[in-house]
Amino acid sequence: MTTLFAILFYTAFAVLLAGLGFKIAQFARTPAPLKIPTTPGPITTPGIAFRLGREAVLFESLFKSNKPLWIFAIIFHFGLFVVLARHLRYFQEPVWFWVGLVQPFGLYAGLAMVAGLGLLLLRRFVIDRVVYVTSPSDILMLLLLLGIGITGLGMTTLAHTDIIAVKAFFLGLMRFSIQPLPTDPALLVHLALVAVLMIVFPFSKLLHAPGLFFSPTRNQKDDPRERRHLSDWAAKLEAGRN
Amino acid sequence: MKRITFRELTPMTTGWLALMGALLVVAAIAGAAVLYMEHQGHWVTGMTNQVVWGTPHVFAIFLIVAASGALNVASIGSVFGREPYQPLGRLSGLLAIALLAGGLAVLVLDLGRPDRLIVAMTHFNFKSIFAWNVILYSGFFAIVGAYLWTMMDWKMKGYYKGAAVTAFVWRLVLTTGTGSIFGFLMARDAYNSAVMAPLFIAMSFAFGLAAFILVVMGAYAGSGRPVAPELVTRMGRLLGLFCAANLYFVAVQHLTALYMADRGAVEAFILADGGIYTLLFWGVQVALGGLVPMAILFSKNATRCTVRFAAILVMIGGFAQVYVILIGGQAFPLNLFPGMEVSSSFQDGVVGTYAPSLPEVLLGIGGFAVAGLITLVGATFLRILPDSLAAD
Amino acid sequence: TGQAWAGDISPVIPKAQGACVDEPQAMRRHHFDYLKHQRDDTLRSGIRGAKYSLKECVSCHALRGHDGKAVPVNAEGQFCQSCHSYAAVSIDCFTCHATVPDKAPKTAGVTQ
Amino acid sequence: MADIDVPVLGDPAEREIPAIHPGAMAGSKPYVAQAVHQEPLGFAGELPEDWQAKALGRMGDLLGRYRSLQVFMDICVKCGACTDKCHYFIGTGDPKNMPVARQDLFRSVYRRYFTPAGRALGAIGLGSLVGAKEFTRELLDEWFNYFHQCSQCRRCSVFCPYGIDTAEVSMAARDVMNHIGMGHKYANEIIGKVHKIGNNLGLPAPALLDTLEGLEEDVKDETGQDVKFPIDVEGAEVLLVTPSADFFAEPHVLGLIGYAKVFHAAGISWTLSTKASEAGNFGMFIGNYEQMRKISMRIREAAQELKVKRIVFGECGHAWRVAYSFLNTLAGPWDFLDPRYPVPQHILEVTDGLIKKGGIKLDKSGNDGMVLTVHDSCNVARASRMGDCPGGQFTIPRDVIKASVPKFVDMHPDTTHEKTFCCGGGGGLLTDELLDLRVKGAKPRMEALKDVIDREGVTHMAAMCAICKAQFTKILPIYGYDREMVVSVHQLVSNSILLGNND
Amino acid sequence: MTETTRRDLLKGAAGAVVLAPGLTLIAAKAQARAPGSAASAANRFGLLIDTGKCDSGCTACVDACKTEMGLTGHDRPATDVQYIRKVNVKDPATGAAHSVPVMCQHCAKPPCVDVCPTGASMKRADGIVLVDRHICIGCRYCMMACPYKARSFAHEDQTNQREANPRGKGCVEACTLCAHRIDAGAKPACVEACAATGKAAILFGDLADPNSELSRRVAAEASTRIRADLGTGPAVRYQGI
Ligand code: HEC
Ligand code: HEC
Ligand code: HEC
Ligand code: HEM
Ligand code: HEM
Ligand code: SF4
Ligand code: SF4
Ligand code: SF4
Ligand code: SF4
Ligand code: SF4
Ligand code: SF4
Repeated sequence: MTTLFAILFYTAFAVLLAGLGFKIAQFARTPAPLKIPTTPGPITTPGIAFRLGREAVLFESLFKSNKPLWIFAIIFHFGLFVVLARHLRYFQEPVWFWVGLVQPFGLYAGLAMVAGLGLLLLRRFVIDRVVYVTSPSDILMLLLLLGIGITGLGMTTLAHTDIIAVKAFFLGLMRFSIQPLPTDPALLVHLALVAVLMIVFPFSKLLHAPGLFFSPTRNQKDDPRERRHLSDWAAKLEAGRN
Repeated sequence: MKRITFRELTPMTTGWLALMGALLVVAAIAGAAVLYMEHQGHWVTGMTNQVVWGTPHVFAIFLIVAASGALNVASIGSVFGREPYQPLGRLSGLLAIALLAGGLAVLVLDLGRPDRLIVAMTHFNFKSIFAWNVILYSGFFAIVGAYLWTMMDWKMKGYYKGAAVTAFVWRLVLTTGTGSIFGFLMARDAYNSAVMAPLFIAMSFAFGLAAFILVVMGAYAGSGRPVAPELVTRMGRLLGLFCAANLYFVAVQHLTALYMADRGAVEAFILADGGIYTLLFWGVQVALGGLVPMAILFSKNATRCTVRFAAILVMIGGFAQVYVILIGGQAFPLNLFPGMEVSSSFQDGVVGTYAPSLPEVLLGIGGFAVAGLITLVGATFLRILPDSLAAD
Repeated sequence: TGQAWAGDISPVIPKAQGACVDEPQAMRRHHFDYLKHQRDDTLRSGIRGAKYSLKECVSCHALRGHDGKAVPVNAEGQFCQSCHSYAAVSIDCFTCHATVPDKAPKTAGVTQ
Repeated sequence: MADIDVPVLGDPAEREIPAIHPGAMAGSKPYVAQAVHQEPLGFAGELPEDWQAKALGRMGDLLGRYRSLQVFMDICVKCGACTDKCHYFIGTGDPKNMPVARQDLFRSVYRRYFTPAGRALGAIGLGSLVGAKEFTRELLDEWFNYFHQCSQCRRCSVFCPYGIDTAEVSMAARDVMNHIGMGHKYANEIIGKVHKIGNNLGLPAPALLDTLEGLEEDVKDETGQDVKFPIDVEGAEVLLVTPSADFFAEPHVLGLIGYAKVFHAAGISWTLSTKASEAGNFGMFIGNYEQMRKISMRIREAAQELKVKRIVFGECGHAWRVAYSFLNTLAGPWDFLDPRYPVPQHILEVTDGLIKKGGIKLDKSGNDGMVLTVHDSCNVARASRMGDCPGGQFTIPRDVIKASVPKFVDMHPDTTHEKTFCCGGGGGLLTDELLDLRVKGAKPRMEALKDVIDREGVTHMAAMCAICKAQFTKILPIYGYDREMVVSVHQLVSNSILLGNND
Repeated sequence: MTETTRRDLLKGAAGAVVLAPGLTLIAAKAQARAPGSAASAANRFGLLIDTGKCDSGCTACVDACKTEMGLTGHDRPATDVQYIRKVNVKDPATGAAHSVPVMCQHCAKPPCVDVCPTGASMKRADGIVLVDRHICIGCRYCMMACPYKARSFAHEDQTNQREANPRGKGCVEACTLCAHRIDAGAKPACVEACAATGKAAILFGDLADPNSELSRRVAAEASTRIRADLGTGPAVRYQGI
């Protein structure tokens, strides 16, 4: 079991890193030939950082468009964020101070995350417009995260696992020294699903996390009259112009 | 047929940034004060084993009581169908939530073990009026939240009336509950009385409306939106009425107590020889916070300016009132051996000394900042304020 | 897990002598639940002397220093703390509870 | 117009989201361009045998050229936040008019042919699992229909948590279709006219001169002032580029008179140009950078030839987007113009500045009896700016209107500023065969208008876009209102401006 | 704990109750409960304090309590913890003076328990009123409610706690009637200390056991309870005031 999971996680990590690296490089390299920020928008660089920050943290546009969805999304993502922050403890020694501080919120964050996912899933079955645009992969994605969340919560509340050994396993992986992994079923399912998540991440809509920061309607300054914006391929068209 | 258009406040204007910045700074200072107090322990505050609730509780109770009163305007508009008040219902609901949150924040941050807040929300002793209050407060958030939703989402219109009535009843119960925190304390001569509940309701009406008037005037002046002067003076007259009710129950409170022989000592303490408490009672609570504003508000030529001034006086008087009830009541010694002279190493038989310490006061002010932040953020991101309150 | 722990990968947990009140594997996973359960039993019902007493944990797991005095169990590198700092678990038990037994530690060896 | 169901207008504050009616607009499509309109623009004349390969090739090109397209294809989470934001969906209930569903026509092809998961699963027939679809002829037809039911108004992008802009996808799709001979007749015909004659309406220079002379006479008769309408005047300070509708159609032309009066009153020398006698740039509607650039270059040439110091654009929404956001990119740099002025300027920026500095004087009584509201044109509102600060595109027109009329009222806040609803005729859809769509798409705007008419006694709605004005003059009567309700902003200025003794 | 042992122990406890009447002679010495058995409602522990025997200069009980419970002061009388204090009572009419040790009265109807929001203040089956400091949030409402001012708040970090009395900053605490000693069959520390001075002013015993010395004396001699008018039913009785 230990070896199997070691191989699984090395593979998953490789896929995640390569896939995500490729996608981000692709997003970054693809030129944006025209200025298309949604206006009114910021006209300075700090303004852009602030806009993206609001979108990433507060989901500002979503707030404008759909309050219930915003609440569900916030519940889920904030829960997810805290859960992930809390998980950092498995991968570092010594553990950062602030990671220690969020530990007590794991259970509540986990519950929030699962509740948020449940509500988001429900939406996919009851709102006719959302049903229409949903494809099976959208539902599978939510189920996958739900599976991870529920097994995780199971470990936090009912079937505790040996945290020390889990951490040793992961620290070991990071130092190429394989340590035994406890064989509690909840843990094994949790980890297997996490590996699946890591593998599908670069090929799925989860790309929205990095993608937001590359979205030209949000990350461009509204200054086309002040600064000439010219992409490489467009510049080539100018050869021989007066 | 005129439609009331509700519009968000415009963020990032100079005034908005200044207000936001100021509120954040005050809240941050309060946060620092809390860290200091929690790290050192409560001995750095003015609170002792005799006066166990201090300035933070004065602020908290003031805010909580005002919260329930701030809902008045919405209730008058929807439960009692007074149209001029209807456009202000949303602000009234938001302010109620904000004040309550500010008050609770202060209360929670003064706990000996604020890290165990979750315990407070998962362990209930149903005999405790305090535990009931936890439920009443959470319920207040939920119900006023729902009420706001019915005001703001047309699809929820059908539930508007129901939510309004529920909120109205709930907040009466809530203030009763807050008053009963004191009313049920048979150990303390200053409290143990049924009149505490109606007294707190009258207080809530007055403080809440005063706070509401100030916020409305501030918001409209700040955002350059028009307000009809008649609306202000009308609210002012209502405030005068609530002040009178408050004074009436204060009179009942003390007169009934004077009638009971065993309360003589504590009454003498508050009314005659309690030093600072007596001064606060007569000078600030009764005169400055009751009689003067009433004179102003019922005068024929009340203006926007005088109403604002009166509302500020009501707030100050109310603060003194809570201070006298809370701290004065605790400072007066417990009576273990009636009729005897007592002394001990544990301050038996002496008037408890209490002097507010700076961190406590900062924490309390932080409660106002939290309430202000919630109101500002709410009115910035939600359609809370009518575009215009001008008469047409 | 009869495994040689590699220092920087796993925590070094000071050993007590004899046997724990329960299977070490079970203790690793569940000691906090046991303690919590017992805590309520002792405090609220007055049940004394049951298996998972915090007093008992301390009395076995507190090591002795070179001076012969017991070392607090929550000190850096000591029994409770060795795991808890590794797993980033902070417990407030020892803001109240004594960290050394009133009497000399029952079984534990000397710290390095 | 018997065959159009005119939507029933509700209350804009209490708008129901329609239930979905699949296929409701499946039949709505514009005419396909003929080879005569396609080939001069360098597009395929008709659909070739291997259209699919060609289309996929072009898609690949565009994905590599436009970050917007690549990112938008990957990151939509199908949250549905945009679904109820499109006026065409609100007006028709056709689920394919929900922005995300419209994108999905494109995205399903992207997934099938450009993503590993779609390629792998698609190959074994399980593409639908990840929303991948074969690019069939039927799907191509859907593309043609539904990408011509998007006015590229960007309302959806305001509400999408990632700013996904369906307009970008529509543009890309139209470009792909042009490359395989499935062009849109109306748009491509017009682009052809711009290249040949200089403006969208195909007004030749003599006709233009004639019209302008007529206008000078009219204004003289009306005001007694010698207000000039100069054209091709070398050395003028300002080159005014304005949509060609301003030369004759009402209420557009009343706006043009307004511009002339403003320049006259402020003493600014200006000129039109026969070469650049069109502000509009339909290159944007078909998503073709090269066309857009070619059309823009005329303005550069005209400015250089006429040796002007400033370029000012007349009232037009998409024209202003191309001018404000793209002109510097497409035809810049503008270092030969006066650096004290932004390039280009909007006529409203000029007028607003003059009003505020006292350079012109207005007398509101010129518009007595009028109660105005304003329609924020979508390309002005969400794709460009006026003035120095974000949001100037909302305050400047309102300031000018308020300075010109006795009473102004805004429509419901959900339908103004960046949340404004398209008039229903933008994005190259202003063609008669799409009238049904245009009427239905105008529903949200008409609701908001009806609301202020009923409650506030609004008599007129100002618009600052040639397409909006044209659309409204057509649509208003269908909804039972007077076509003259829609006015140019500068028409109001024209009515109120004091000419002559201006000192 | 496995099921069998628990059941066995309960049986043992039940047995002890049944046996109790037969143990009259040594009843004054409380029995150590069998390990694993719960405090029983068959007991009602209390004190009888004879103020006549108590001396105003003596603080042996107070000191013993401090040692037993690990209470360290900081020379800040207003905020330092006191489980037991000496109150000097003087009748202004007669000039008669007493020195009275006052601690938690382990009320039968404790107001502190009624008001506590979390249930941290609680009454054990045998009548001992305790603060479960694991769930005390430090709100101090119980201190507001206690008519005897019996409770203290830990105003600062604590060190050198005794094993038997874990205590820390931010919680409210009070006399536990030395529950840990009672459970082990011993008398409260203050009672022992007073006996050691030779004054033996404090008598500990089981009020529920009619044959205990405490019960017999309470039945035979006049005793009062502080503020009996409040109806809290203290388990601490006083003689001589
Ligand atoms: C009688 C002595 C004794 C008592 C009492 C005792 N332990 Fe232990 N404990 C031990 C010994 C010895 C070991 C090591 C067993 C081993 O590693 O095989 C141990 C191991 C453990 C472990 C596992 C550590 C590891 O290295 O894997 C934990 C956790 C633990 N004890 C917690 C507790 C707790 C909590 C209590 C109190 C409820 C407690 N112990 C009471 C003696 C005791
Ligand atoms: C073998 C490692 C290990 C040792 C030794 C150990 N613990 Fe723990 N303890 C843990 C882990 C791991 C957790 C947290 C599990 C989690 O995060 O859900 C924990 C959690 C706890 C908790 C619950 C904390 C909370 O906030 O939920 C308490 C209480 C606790 N331990 C007490 C003790 C005490 C007391 C000792 C020493 C006598 C001790 N532990 C020794 C590993 C250990
Ligand atoms: C604020 C003080 C405080 C804190 C913090 C505290 N306790 Fe206690 N604990 C007590 C008191 C008081 C007792 C009662 C002691 C008695 O009656 O013997 C007690 C008793 C116990 C008992 C039963 C007595 C024993 O030694 O077995 C257990 C088990 C226990 N606590 C566990 C814990 C654990 C685990 C934690 C941390 C998560 C904790 N406590 C934190 C105050 C505290
Ligand atoms: C910068 C980080 C991120 C931002 C700003 C962000 C934002 C959003 C927003 C606004 C939505 C749409 C609302 C909704 O449908 O819930 C969304 C949906 C979603 N997000 Fe994120 N997200 C981020 C990171 C992540 C990560 C790391 C994951 C998963 C590991 C994730 C998983 C999801 C999922 C599954 C959905 C779809 C919910 C549904 O199907 O309804 N997000 N995200
Ligand atoms: C390799 C990576 C991961 C490891 C080793 C891991 C391991 C664990 C363990 C051991 C627990 C139990 C915690 C406890 O008992 O205190 C847990 C809980 C949980 N995990 Fe994971 N997990 C991983 C990744 C993830 C990911 C990616 C997610 C979310 C998408 C997730 C979601 C959760 C949740 C919601 C809980 C319950 C709440 C909590 O305890 O924080 N885990 N995980
Ligand atoms: S709002 Fe954006 S992310 Fe959500 S479905 Fe629409 S396009 Fe996709
Ligand atoms: S750009 Fe406008 S028309 Fe096109 S889909 Fe978005 S909202 Fe609809
Ligand atoms: S004396 Fe006070 S603390 Fe003790 S039980 Fe009675 S009310 Fe509670
Ligand atoms: S301080 Fe503790 S024991 Fe007292 S009432 Fe509050 S929670 Fe209960
Ligand atoms: S019974 Fe114990 S805790 Fe109570 S006063 Fe006496 S010694 Fe102190
Ligand atoms: S030890 Fe005995 S005599 Fe001394 S003070 Fe205490 S009760 Fe009185």
